[in-house]
Amino acid sequence: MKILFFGQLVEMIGAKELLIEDMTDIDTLKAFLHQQFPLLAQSKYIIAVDQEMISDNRKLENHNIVALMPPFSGG
Amino acid sequence: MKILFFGQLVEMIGAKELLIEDMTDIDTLKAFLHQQFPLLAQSKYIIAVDQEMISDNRKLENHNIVALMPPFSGG
Amino acid sequence: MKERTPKNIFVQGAISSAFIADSIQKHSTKTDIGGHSIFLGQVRADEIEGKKVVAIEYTAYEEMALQKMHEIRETVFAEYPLTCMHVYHSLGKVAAGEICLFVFTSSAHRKAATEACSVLVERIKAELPVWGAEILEDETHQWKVNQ
Amino acid sequence: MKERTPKNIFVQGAISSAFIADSIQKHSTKTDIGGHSIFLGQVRADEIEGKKVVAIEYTAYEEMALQKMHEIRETVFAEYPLTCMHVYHSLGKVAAGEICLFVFTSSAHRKAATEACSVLVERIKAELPVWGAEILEDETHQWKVNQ
Repeated sequence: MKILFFGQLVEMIGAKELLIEDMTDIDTLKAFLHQQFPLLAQSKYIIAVDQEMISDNRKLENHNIVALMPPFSGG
Repeated sequence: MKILFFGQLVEMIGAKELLIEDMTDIDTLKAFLHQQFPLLAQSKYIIAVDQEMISDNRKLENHNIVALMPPFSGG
Repeated sequence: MKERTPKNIFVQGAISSAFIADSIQKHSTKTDIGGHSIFLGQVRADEIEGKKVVAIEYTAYEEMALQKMHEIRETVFAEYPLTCMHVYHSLGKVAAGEICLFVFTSSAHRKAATEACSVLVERIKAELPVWGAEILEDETHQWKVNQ
Repeated sequence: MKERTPKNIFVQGAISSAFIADSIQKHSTKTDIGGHSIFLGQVRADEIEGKKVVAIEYTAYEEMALQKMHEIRETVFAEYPLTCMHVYHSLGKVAAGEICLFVFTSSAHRKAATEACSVLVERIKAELPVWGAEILEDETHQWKVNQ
């Protein structure tokens, strides 16, 4: 599945986008990313799956697009 | 003293300005004007003396400028 | 409170969008501003007893209005942390669809500009000795009533 | 509720005063409008640890932001009797003193336009996935934080 990063997370990860397959749910994905990018674990971000903001764990499939977004600062 | 009229009062009086001497106070002036212009007696207006809005009676002198103003409708 | 001399707020006829743009543009050098709030009054083509309003003709007790506006300006400046405040009101004829009032406030953070702008518009309409005659399509007119 | 398709709100770089003037001018044909409320966000040259902000560079999750803006637009249209609503937000670099946000509401009577404009600005800042990096004079940057 496609993982999108925004704002300061792009600098932290070093990419705007990663392709990671077979993550069964959000918690698994987060654990994986936090292990790969320890700074991410200390960062504030919210998650959207297919553009819908979610707060709890949720099953994922490979066609989902997951976005990790730091606090908004538009305007 | 100078009496100024504004808005619809100009049409009612037929003048923007009248010179009337020796009116001792506001009540005397109003009585005089209401007699001369009976429609004025039925109109809503407020009075300013030398640009200061007043609500009670008040002594007048010939150097005062008295303004009769219908409800404001700017903007 | 800083002393400010009464500024003229009156312009003959409608306020053009070019004038508004120019006024906005002038603030680009004031880099402590974070937000601008603008209110524009536009003449509505209301229908009155089957006849359309084609314009409003404004008159004012100018001297008193400028003095009153000066007082309002001082009070609002004292109450809100504003960088800038500009007010323009038309006199004479303004056609339906044209702008007759332009209130423009600026501040470092948006809240002050937004609140001050609303307060100014309310006070201008309630407290300035200005009168609008609505000119109808048959060339008769009727006096505008606020609210 | 009337269906409206998501409009693009994003413009590359600063929003010019000419663009704003043009947008105002276009409303002169809508003679049922009595009041316009406009909010403009301007980039502040804040000082951060002794270094001046020279610009903000904006990025967004564009697709999601447009969808979210569409929802906000529908909600605000349903709640306030507006004639028009326009929102523009910059992407890319906007220098200090330049305009990065333009929110424009119009209604027959001023209250709806004024209130809707404030609500829109608050919701845009809180709910749109947009990020601003403050570019400092030494070419380093720091990420903007709202409120």
